[in-house]
Amino acid sequence: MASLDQIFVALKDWLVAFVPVALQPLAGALLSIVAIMAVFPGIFALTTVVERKLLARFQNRPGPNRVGIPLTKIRLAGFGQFAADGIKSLTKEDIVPRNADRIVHFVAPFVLVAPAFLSLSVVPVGRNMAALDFRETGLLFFFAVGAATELSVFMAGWSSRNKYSLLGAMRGIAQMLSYELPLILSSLVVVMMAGTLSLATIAERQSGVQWGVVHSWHVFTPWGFAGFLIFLTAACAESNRTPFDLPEAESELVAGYFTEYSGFKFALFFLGEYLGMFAISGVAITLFLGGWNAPFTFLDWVPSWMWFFGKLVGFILFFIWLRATLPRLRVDQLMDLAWKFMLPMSLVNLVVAGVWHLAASWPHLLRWPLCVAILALPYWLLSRGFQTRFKTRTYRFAEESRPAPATAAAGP
Amino acid sequence: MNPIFAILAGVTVGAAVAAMALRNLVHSVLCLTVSLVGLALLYLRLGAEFAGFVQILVYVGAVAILIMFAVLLTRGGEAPPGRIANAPWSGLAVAAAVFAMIAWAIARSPALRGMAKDPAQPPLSVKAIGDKLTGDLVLPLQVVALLLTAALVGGVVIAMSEKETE
Amino acid sequence: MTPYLIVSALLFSIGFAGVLTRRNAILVLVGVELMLNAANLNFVAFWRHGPNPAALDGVMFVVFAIAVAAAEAAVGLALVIAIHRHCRSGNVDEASGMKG
Amino acid sequence: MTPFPLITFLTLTPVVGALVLALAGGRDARRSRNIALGFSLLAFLETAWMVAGFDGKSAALQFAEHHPWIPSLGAEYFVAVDGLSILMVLLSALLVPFAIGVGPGNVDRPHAFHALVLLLQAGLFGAFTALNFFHWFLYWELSLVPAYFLVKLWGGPGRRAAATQFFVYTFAGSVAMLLAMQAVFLATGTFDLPDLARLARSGELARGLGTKLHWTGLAPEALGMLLFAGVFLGLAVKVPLMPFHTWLPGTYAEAPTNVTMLLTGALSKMGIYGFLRILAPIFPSQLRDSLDLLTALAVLTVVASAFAAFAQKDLKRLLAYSSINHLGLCLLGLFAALQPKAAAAAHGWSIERVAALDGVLLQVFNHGLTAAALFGFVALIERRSGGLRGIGDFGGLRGVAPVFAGLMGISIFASLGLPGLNGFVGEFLVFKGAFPLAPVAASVSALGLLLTAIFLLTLVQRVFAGTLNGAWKDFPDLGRAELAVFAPAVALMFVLGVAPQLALNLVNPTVVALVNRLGF
Amino acid sequence: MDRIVEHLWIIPALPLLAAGIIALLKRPHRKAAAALAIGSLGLAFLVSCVAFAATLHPAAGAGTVRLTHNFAWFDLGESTLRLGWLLDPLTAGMLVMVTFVGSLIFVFSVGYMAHDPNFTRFFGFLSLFAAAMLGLLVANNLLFLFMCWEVVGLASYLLIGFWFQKPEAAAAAKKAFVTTRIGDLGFFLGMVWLYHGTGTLLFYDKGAGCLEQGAIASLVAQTTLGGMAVSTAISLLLFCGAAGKSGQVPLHVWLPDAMEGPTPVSALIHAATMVAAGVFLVARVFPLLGASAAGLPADGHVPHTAALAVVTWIGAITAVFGALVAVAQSDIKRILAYSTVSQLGYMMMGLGVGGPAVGMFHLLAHAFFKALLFLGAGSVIHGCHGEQDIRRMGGLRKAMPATFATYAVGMMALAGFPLVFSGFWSKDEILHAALAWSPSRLPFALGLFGAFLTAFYMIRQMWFVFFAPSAHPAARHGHDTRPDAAAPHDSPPVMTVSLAILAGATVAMSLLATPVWPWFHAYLGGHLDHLHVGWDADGAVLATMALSTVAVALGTGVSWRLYSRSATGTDAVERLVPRLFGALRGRLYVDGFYAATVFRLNRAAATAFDWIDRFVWGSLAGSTAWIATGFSWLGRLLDDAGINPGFDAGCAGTRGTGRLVSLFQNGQTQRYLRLVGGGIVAIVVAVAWTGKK
Repeated sequence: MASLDQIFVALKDWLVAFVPVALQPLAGALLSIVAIMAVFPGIFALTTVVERKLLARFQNRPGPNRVGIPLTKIRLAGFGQFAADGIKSLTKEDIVPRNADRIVHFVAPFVLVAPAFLSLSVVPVGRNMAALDFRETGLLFFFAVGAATELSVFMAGWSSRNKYSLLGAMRGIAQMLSYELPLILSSLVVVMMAGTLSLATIAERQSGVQWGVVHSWHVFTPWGFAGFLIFLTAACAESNRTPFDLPEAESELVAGYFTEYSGFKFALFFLGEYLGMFAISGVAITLFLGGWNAPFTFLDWVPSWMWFFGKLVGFILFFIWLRATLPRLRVDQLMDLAWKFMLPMSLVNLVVAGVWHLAASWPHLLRWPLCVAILALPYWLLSRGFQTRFKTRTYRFAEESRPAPATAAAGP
Repeated sequence: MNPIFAILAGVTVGAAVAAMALRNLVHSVLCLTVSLVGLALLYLRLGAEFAGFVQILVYVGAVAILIMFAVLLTRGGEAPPGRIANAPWSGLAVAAAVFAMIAWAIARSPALRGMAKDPAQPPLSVKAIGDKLTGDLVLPLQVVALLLTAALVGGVVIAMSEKETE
Repeated sequence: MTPYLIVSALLFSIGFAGVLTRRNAILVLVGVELMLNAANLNFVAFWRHGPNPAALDGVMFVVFAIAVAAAEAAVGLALVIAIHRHCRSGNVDEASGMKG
Repeated sequence: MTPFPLITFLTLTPVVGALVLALAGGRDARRSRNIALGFSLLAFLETAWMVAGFDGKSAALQFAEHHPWIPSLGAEYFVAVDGLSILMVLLSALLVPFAIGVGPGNVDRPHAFHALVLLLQAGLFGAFTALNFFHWFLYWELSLVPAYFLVKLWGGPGRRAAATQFFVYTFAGSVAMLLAMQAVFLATGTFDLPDLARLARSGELARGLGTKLHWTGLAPEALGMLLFAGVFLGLAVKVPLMPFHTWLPGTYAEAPTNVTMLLTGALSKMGIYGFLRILAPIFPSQLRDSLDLLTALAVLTVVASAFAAFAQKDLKRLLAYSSINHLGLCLLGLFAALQPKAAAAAHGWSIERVAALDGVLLQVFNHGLTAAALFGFVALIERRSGGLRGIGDFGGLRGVAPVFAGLMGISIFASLGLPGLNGFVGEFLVFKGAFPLAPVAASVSALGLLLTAIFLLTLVQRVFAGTLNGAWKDFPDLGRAELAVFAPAVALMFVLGVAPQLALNLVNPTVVALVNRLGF
Repeated sequence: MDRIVEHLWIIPALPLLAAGIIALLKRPHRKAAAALAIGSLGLAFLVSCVAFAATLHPAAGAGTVRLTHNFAWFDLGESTLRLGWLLDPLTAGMLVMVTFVGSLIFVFSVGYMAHDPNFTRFFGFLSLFAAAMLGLLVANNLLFLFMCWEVVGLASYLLIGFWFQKPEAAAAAKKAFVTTRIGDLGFFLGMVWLYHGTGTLLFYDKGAGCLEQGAIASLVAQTTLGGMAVSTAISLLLFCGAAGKSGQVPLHVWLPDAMEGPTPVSALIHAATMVAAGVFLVARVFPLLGASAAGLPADGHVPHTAALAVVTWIGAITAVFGALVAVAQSDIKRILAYSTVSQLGYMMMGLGVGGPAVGMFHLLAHAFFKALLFLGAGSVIHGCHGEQDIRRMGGLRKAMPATFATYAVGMMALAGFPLVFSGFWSKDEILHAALAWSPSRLPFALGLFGAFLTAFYMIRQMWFVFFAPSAHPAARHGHDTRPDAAAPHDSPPVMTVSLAILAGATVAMSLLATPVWPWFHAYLGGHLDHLHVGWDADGAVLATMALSTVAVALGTGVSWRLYSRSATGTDAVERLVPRLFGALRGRLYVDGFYAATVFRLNRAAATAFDWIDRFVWGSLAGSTAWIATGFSWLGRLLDDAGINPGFDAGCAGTRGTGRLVSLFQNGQTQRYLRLVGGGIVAIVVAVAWTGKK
């Protein structure tokens, strides 16, 4: 079974061996790039169709079911749709607004997609299968590269010279900045416990065995569980998925910061967003869900990459399910959630991890309730505030009916 | 002179020049971002992985965006009309003089000449940085934490202050 | 070593020139950022080529400098916004009076 | 690997409680009281756990936690308890629920009030367990801040002045102490209290003062005396020793009465504790040199405060002076225990020293309990009478409130040292040690015992006996809930009066070790 | 035997238990409270009798029975503080007396307090008192004795102030507690000193106790202030406590005031038992008082030590003082109170001159007849509906025959009527011993004078109460307006039975210490087996008996003659010597003297210290602030007047220059920076230039 597990690694080594030694690193890199460039866009293509079909099923309609293999009668239950979409977007007219800042407008989608690919390259998709393995700074690399997303959003929104775009960009940046804090803090817990920033090492660390047959995924600890939930929520917001899809809320902002994009550049945005989602899901899997590890020891025979991609598919389906289920949040609720709930909770979670670490020698019966209590108490307190905050809605502008004092204008 | 270094240095310096010279503020800031990314890559070349990624995370992820916001909030999104510089030549002259001075110092420095051309990559583990931060440098770390808190509060207060009175 | 220092000096001078000449306050701050980063590059370079890289001094300096620079940027920009609101201008030469 | 960090846990419990209160307390007085009570009782249970696990036969530091913190500043996180500390911790753990149970009456922002009380408790726990000066001092100050706000925000009409006076006094003392200890740190390079005691014994501290601090231009002896004075000032203000006590009557009178319970019951004990933990071990020779003066001051404290209590018309001020009097007795015992004596018959003297110090600790605990109970009763009186607490405002209350009068009477008799109640054994042991060691001082101080009896009985006479003041016809007796608060305290007075070994067993080995270490 | 002493704690524990239970009872449970109190004390009486019996048969050749049982109380460093129980004739006799008299008084109280709303609490306090008193008796440790001693004081405080609504009662209670506490301070210090000196507070501990040979010898050997032996100093300090408790001059002032309490309390505590505790204490530590360089006082021989001399003199003075003041009092209880003071003086004198047996026998005898007298007085007061002034009584002989009869027995015992009254024999022993006291004969003379006075004032009292023409003024002042209840009436049987038993005991006691059969001496001295009936005393005994009989007869005759012929209204003695009588009625102005000196001094000190506290210490802090403020004011003044104008002138000149310079200061930051940059370059160039050379 080990051979199947390492089949891609072996394949790469075999291929690299054909080139001269001097060029082997370059060739290896190229091979990895090719693999990433092939696999994830492929998943993206399938995801678009699956999403459309699933959303349709959620809404009791059939969804795309016509396009199959061209020129044949094979329909593949509509799974050819992605090809049609792709061809359409490539051939559509590329419209650039007259006032737009052309260069920035042009660069923005690439600034989004390139980091997405880069961040995918550090995710270990299987045992010994990370394209880039920063032994020291893998996770840091992921977050650093992810920071470019905000820049591209800004560039897209600003360069379009369109107020919907700009508003969408502002919202998007505010949201991403706000949720980046809980995101990083919740993953910091794992770094603390694993003692490394290398994603591959973190994944390896979770191959231990506890309770007899279960692999020691981080999610099976109080801090891991809480961290996972926080990370998941923040990841949802970072990738602008429902219920956090305000930046591109169609009903309010047309399509947010990429309102003015069409054709291939629009497709690139689409691709970038989905790749970002894959990347962040991959990191979530690596950090909390055991990476490429099987859940149970008796399932170890399944190849590691299959576990990873299986989990990734699970994540994708989960996100689609969320999108079909949850309504969108209001902006103030969104910010409140980030700053007044998730940030404190992730800080508390850091404390919990510390306690867990210091209490390593205690019996589980003491360690677990203690950590759960430390988490549950702030959870209860913080969420209590929310229940009231979510209920009432005040319109501030409606109250400001009194005229501004006349002296304000006379001021210096 | 390594070609990769040359390219990186060129991009960095060029982007910096552009950042200081362009009329449109947003373009300036974008160029600044490019320059800072270039610097980060230079750090990587020097083997300071951690510093490089932190540079990108903080500068690209936060400072650049922050400056962008400031630009938009001060209605600097459009290219300003009219003069963009005050007495440019005297300023440039002073800056050039400073550069000349530093370059002269670098060129004349006997200490630099004695240094190894390309020493072995020193080990830089994040763990070591962490140990350092929570060991010897824990006080500076806490001071910085305090500073950041103060900056946070101060920033909010300064930016909010006049709203109350208006 | 020397090329890095020269790049650093260049960046510093460019930033300095911007600080000295640009009218817009934000660009003055951008210039300051450039100068800070030039110093950081020096630190990293000296750490790499210095006598005792295991001590990590240069890198620690950079880490702290980045943190301080972030704080500086936040406060500086808040100041710019306040000045803008006050003077209806983001230009440094128009904010020359000491009285509000 | 690491044993359960009980002390840290204990110190954090009230902090968590304060946070919970701040977030969830709301303005519902009942709920915030219940939450605070719950957390303080939890802390009490933890203390009980600690006491149960404490090895009373050993003088060693137990439950120790030792972690490096800021090495460059000599700061380490070092907490542990020995007999000395555990008694104080127990006292704090007892008094805070007691004070919360008595309650502040109707106050606004009850959640903030109780949160501050809990923070105060955290400071107490911390200060009584810390063994590194650095965070000992942090806790010492930490307990000062909530106290200040409690006085300032919820106090009586003169609260502003009282709070400021309290703060300025204690803070000035603290600053003096901090500066002195900084100098000690410069001389020795450590803040670790047991280490410092060891260095002081071996004479290294004195040498360090000579070599490392010669730039001050002071002779090591003068410098040592100066540093001693600084630390002494900080502690003397806290206890307080006359003439550093003027903040006390005003503060005690103006503070919300259940906060006064804590001020007198627990906070003042930090001073005594500091004398035993810091001053005596680190500055033994300086202490010995100035012992005559200090003993005289202690005697002055005992006698003058008793006389001053006589002249008070305000119940709280009266009890405040009574507190000074009792703490003066503690200091008398403490100074007497340090009296140098001829080496001949050293064993005989060490028995007296042990007796005096045991007595001091017992007196500290008992006074904490008794004075807190008395102030608690005054709080009830105040609440029932709408704020009146003049000694002449009442009369004949025993007729309408016999249970109240009975329990408060028991507390008063405990306070004036009636055998069978807790106060006596401590006083007896203090005098047993002090009389042979410092006969004149002890004899003069005995006058204080008499005066205490007189003014406390005057209180009983004026408030409870005599013809019933018509205004208090409907003065309610103790309710069921109040009885539930006070009955345990009064019961404890009996228990400790009959079985003082319950407390003494905790401290005995520590005291013996302390006396041996002081090396007379 | 050891069994008995090991379980001696049962005796105090029984009433203590009763007190505890009664404290938890509610007010209406009157019967339960009384039953508990009387039952527990009765049981304690039975146990005491068992203990007493155990002391009657000493082991052959062992001398006095002295059983001890010691146990640890708490550890004190490396030493241990031990308490213990002690059973010897002294204890046993007192135990029987206290439980017996106490039980009778408890029974009496049921009747006397029947109408009091706080009946339950009264019995609670009484039981507490009994427990503490018995504990004091069985203690084999001075510390435990002291503890019980203080609790006894507390019970006394509570009972004096039982009618706390009366301001006088509350004040008297406080006075009693505080005055005795003054003495107790001495006791306390003496105890602490003794502890230090001997390392133990156990009286008897198989040779290691503080009253045993080794300890006392070392105390005698050391000297302290003024060359006094440590043992003497400690003795005197301990005697302070005894003097306070037993109302010796000058600490007697509280005892007459204590009569504000209910009469059974006066009988039990302030006549029979508690006040005698001081005497008991002196008897207990007699080895210490009597210790001299020659060693412990041998049995039967009383040494002449300084401590005992003090005891003797204080006792003699007190005896006469009390009797003198009693002559002029008109409150029935107050007369008895001063009489008690006087008799306590006799006891002390007896201890000083004759040793424990002499003093203690008077104590026991006095306990019975004084309890009898007080209960009789209580009965009179009860019958007169609360009237206490003897001048408003009269003719009660007919209205209250039972009370009269028993009261007469008590009176004759107190006055020392010969032969069948215990008081005669006990007082006679004291006088006899005083006659033999070599240092001085004055105590004997004082004692004799006291005997005369005693007979005088008791006859005076009897005459006023029982014989004088009755106007029944009580009817006018009575609380009860019903015509049949208004007249004085005899008390219910529950009270008179107690009186009768006590009267019987008083007479019976007289048999125990006659020169013919000195059983009590033998008992205390531990040689009961040598006891036989027979006359082996010297002639001095007979002479003393004759002298005291003469004194008593004289007192009786003079008093009867004076009063039976005088009209009611004014006092016969008052008419004879009004100034002297005034002084005596004013209690020789001792209270006034204290009020003018001690109290005023105290008040003045309090005011002074409070003033110092508020203004001196307080203003030290304030003045520091003031000085700081003052300096700042001064500084400001200087600034305004001197410095500023000069500066202004200077500034005007500078301003011109400044205006020039300020051309550079145009607020343009960038221009500043250029100057800075240019400046740095210039400096570097300059440095490099000069450095090269």
